[in-house]
Amino acid sequence: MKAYVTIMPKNGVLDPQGKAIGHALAGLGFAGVGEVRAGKVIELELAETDPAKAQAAAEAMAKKLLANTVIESFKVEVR
Amino acid sequence: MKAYVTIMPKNGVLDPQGKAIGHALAGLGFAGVGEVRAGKVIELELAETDPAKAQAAAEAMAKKLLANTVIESFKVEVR
Amino acid sequence: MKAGILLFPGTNRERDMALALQRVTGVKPPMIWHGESTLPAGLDLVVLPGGFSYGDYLRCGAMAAQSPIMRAVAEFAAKGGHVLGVCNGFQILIEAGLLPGALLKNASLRFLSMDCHMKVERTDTPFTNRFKPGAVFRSTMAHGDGNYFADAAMAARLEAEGQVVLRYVTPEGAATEAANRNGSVNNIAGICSANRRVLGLMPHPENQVDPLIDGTDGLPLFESISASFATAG
Amino acid sequence: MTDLPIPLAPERAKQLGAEFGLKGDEYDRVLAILGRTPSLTELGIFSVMWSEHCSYKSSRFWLKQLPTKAPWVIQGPGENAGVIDIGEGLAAVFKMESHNHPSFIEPYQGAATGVGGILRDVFTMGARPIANLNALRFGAPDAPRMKQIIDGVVRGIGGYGNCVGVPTVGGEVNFHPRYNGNPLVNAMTVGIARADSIFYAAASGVGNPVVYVGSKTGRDGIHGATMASAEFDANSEEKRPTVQVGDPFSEKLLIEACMELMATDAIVAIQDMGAAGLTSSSVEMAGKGDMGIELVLDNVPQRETGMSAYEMMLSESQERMLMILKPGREAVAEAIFHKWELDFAVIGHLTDTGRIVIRHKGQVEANIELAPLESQAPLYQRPWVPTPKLPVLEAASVADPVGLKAALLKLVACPDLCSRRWIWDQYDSMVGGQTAKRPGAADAAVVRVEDHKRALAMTTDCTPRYCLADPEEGGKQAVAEAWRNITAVGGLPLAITDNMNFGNPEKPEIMGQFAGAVMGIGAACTALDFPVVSGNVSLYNETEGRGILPTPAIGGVGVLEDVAQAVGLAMPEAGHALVLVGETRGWLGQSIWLREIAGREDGAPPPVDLLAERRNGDFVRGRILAGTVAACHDCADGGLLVTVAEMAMASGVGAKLEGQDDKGFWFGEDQGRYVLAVRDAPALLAAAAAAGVPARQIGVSGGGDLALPNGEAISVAELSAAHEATLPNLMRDGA
Ligand SMILES: Nc1ncnc2c1ncn2[C@@H]1O[C@H](COP(=O)(O)OP(=O)(O)O)[C@@H](O)[C@H]1O
Ligand SMILES: [Mg+2]
Repeated sequence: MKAYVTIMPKNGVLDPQGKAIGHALAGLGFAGVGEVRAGKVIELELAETDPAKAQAAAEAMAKKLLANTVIESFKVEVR
Repeated sequence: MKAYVTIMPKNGVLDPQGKAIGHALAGLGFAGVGEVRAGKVIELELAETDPAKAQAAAEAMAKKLLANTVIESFKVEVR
Repeated sequence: MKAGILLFPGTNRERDMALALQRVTGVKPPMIWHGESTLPAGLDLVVLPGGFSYGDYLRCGAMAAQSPIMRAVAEFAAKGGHVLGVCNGFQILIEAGLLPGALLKNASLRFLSMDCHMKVERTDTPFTNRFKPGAVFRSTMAHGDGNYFADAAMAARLEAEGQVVLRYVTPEGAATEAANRNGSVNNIAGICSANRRVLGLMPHPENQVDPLIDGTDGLPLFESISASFATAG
Repeated sequence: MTDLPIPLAPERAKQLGAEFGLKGDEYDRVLAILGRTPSLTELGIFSVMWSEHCSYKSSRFWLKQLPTKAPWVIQGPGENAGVIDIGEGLAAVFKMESHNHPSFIEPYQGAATGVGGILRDVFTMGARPIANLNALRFGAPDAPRMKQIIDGVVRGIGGYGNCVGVPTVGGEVNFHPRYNGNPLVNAMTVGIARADSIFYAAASGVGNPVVYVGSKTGRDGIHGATMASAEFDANSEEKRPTVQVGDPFSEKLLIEACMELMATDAIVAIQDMGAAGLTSSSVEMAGKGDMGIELVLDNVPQRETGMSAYEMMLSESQERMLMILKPGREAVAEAIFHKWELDFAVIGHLTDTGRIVIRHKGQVEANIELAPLESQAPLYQRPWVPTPKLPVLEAASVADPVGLKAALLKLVACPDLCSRRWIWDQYDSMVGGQTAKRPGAADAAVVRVEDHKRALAMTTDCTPRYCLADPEEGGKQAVAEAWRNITAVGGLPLAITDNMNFGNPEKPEIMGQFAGAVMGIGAACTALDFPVVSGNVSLYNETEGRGILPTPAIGGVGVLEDVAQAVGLAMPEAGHALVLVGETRGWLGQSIWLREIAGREDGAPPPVDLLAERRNGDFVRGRILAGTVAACHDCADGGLLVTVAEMAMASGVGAKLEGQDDKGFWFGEDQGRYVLAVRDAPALLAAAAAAGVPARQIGVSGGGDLALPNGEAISVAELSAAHEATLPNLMRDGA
């Protein structure tokens, strides 16, 4: 099955990339865009077939490697 | 409302980052991890309150700037 | 000859480029701000120098490609104007659709700052006519996203149409995997447009124009440019 | 003075003061200065201004002893960076600063923001940054998390420097288990300004506007007091990380905008917001100018909602500056900052009250007299004990287990001596188009001044194992080595910046290390005419309750009148004589050979004879400037044979060596020595004899091998392979 790990800068942590994108969108004339935040998504193909176990495995991977939990938060979805 | 633009490398496009992550996960002893793909997610705070319009606006932004459709595909979710 | 250098927020090799052009033309070219919507009249050449436009955030060159000035550059190129993009400038040209393909993260996922050698695949372009056919020259690269990508069909077309101008090679001229540090398709370091008037490359020949700094291996590229426009006045 | 803030409850204030790090008597002094209980914001201001970091309370007494003057010093310690005259109306502006703790917590961002901070210290003085260097100390490579830390720090330094477009041209790296839990990241920036247009921090002009520029303020890095502050913010949803994230893109814009504004006459004073952000910048600017200052925090550009005065005053958000403008110049400045897409806000004005007054939401949040805040800042003369001297290790008392060749092969591959290419390959060292000697090419980096012939030579140096064994000799050695490295490229050494990294100063042994290092640095600076013009102190660097190795990192800057005179260290083609300048006693105590080959870390470190140092160096520089030297390399870590091997590996050209078959001669780390490659050895030897400088020929360049005096030979290719493999192998899976 597939696990999707979405990693975002933690609340309150500066997101220079999101800031620059927001700026560029405004420059391109897109109105009504408020805060923009830029994150990552990692799609994992897992051999595991049990959703709960897959979820746990992906969470372990996120904690260990995929996310930098000092400045990023993550969430895992299994499909 | 919020729009989430998820951007992934197209099939057939080299994904050095995904490949390196897969490698590193295996090195860390995570078993049963098949293909790994690394993409981006951009979270947009939109003033628009109509979901269909918000969806259309975010799609326009993705086409114009957020994704490079030569190498990336994207999808938009509005919540 | 009259050249102009584009300046985007985050551009950082504009002074290097100006010095290299000055060396062959005797004058420092003007800087053109990204927010302008027209190019100065009478330009022979527009140069997009290296740097980190918009911090390289999102995708290298993506935001700069949307600048007002890039519409003018597209028109300029469409009318047969000459355009040179180096490093981030190359990335911007690609994002703006003025050159084909894409530049992905280096295969090692690391920034690569080091010497490289390039083979000049054709000398009948306005940028390479002062190189000897088949010449190999040393330059430096400094980029995180220089891994040139084109799918198989497009790569074949570029090769067939002679749009591959520069290729990473060993100092002896072999296009080996080891010489291809960033992982580019077919060791591609630089490509030109179908009319050969738009050139993009990742390395920095503008840093090899002064015998007291890092040698003059890159000088023929600038001499070519100056020679190409010598008759144009 | 009418407006007073709402004080905290006395008990609460005292308790919070302690949490913020104010000692009991320090807190009493706060009460005495205010004549009342402080408000939260006031308590925050006192605690950061009186922190070790801002007040130098443990180190000030000692730092005052350093020599800081010379005819070419334009600005010594006390401003954002030091300034020296380098001729032709130009000035070099430079400083080094530590980001040790943040780099341990979050290596990438910690190192990146370290680079950002030191860049601001330099361009705030009106100088365009032209070079970055970095002095790094890591733990044992196999220590927990260490690869990740190395990887993150190197990426962070590159990520920031590459993006702002300032070449990273040099630095140094050591590995030692004593840095396992406390790596050191010291970043140095060198900039160039016109000597007659340096900008300073001292505010002047009652009524002049106080202007905030750069990025918005968030709750980044609010000092250890974040937890406590959370109690005052009922809405705070999650514990805020205190990590600051760098935005090199904004920094680049800030550099360009400041340079553009500095070309006008709008600025009265300018100061970056570094440690303790708005607090230290406003307090220092007003304090230095004997002015008062009034700020209205409602006008501060804010990234987050609901920020309190306390949070805004203590935020360490990056990429921000504070300026005092001439009256009426706000519009000019605003236009420039808006062109560069940066925030610009008038947030207050100067007063004649000698006080700092902070207003927020119609309320006074702080009202403090500035003079006592500075003059009554704590100053400690902490007890110290001198470091006991170690006995001199007689070379003859140590057996040579392996011989020259095997030892050399092992040494060139050991972490402290292996190639740093893996690191500098990630740093753009060429941007700017003026780098004449990049990493690996020479003992000091050489960067030409744009549109001039003249060039700067720059280096960072320190040998912590010497400093541990004998802080005073170690301090001397660090300065001497910086001086020597500049000399070895042909540069005239002019001044240094220092970054004093030590353990807990409350321990008398650690304070003894600090005192010893300062004395050694001072002696060397005086003897070599190499004054200290800026610096930084980082204390409380501890690994599992044990201090790091004492690490007074020295950043040296020198000048070459013509970049064409610079020489590198690469072995020239066949037929050059190799001449050793300086005296060799075969000093093995604290040498790398002793540690790596004999497995011992002991003995007294090599002493530095400052008179010989100067005599030898002046002689070598003279020969280089006379154009008679093809290559020059100083003898440092690893000794003479490693020096020659490094020259050979840099070009691939070997050498045939002569002399005794003796470990002490070839691996001893005697100081004040250089290897010169010259065409005319007799002329060099004669000149040396005339100058009273010891010199002897030790070989001839040529071939693809190093032919050793004991008959062994080793190919340069084999040496290079070993030398180059270590870091890539170590970091292979560190990505
Ligand atoms: N070890 C030192 N030797 C000499 N001067 C020092 C030393 N440490 C700090 N200084 C000087 O003290 C002043 C304040 O330093 P610091 O607080 O680190 O500056 P900043 O406010 O820019 O961070 C600077 O002028 C600095 O050069
Ligand atoms: Mg400062």
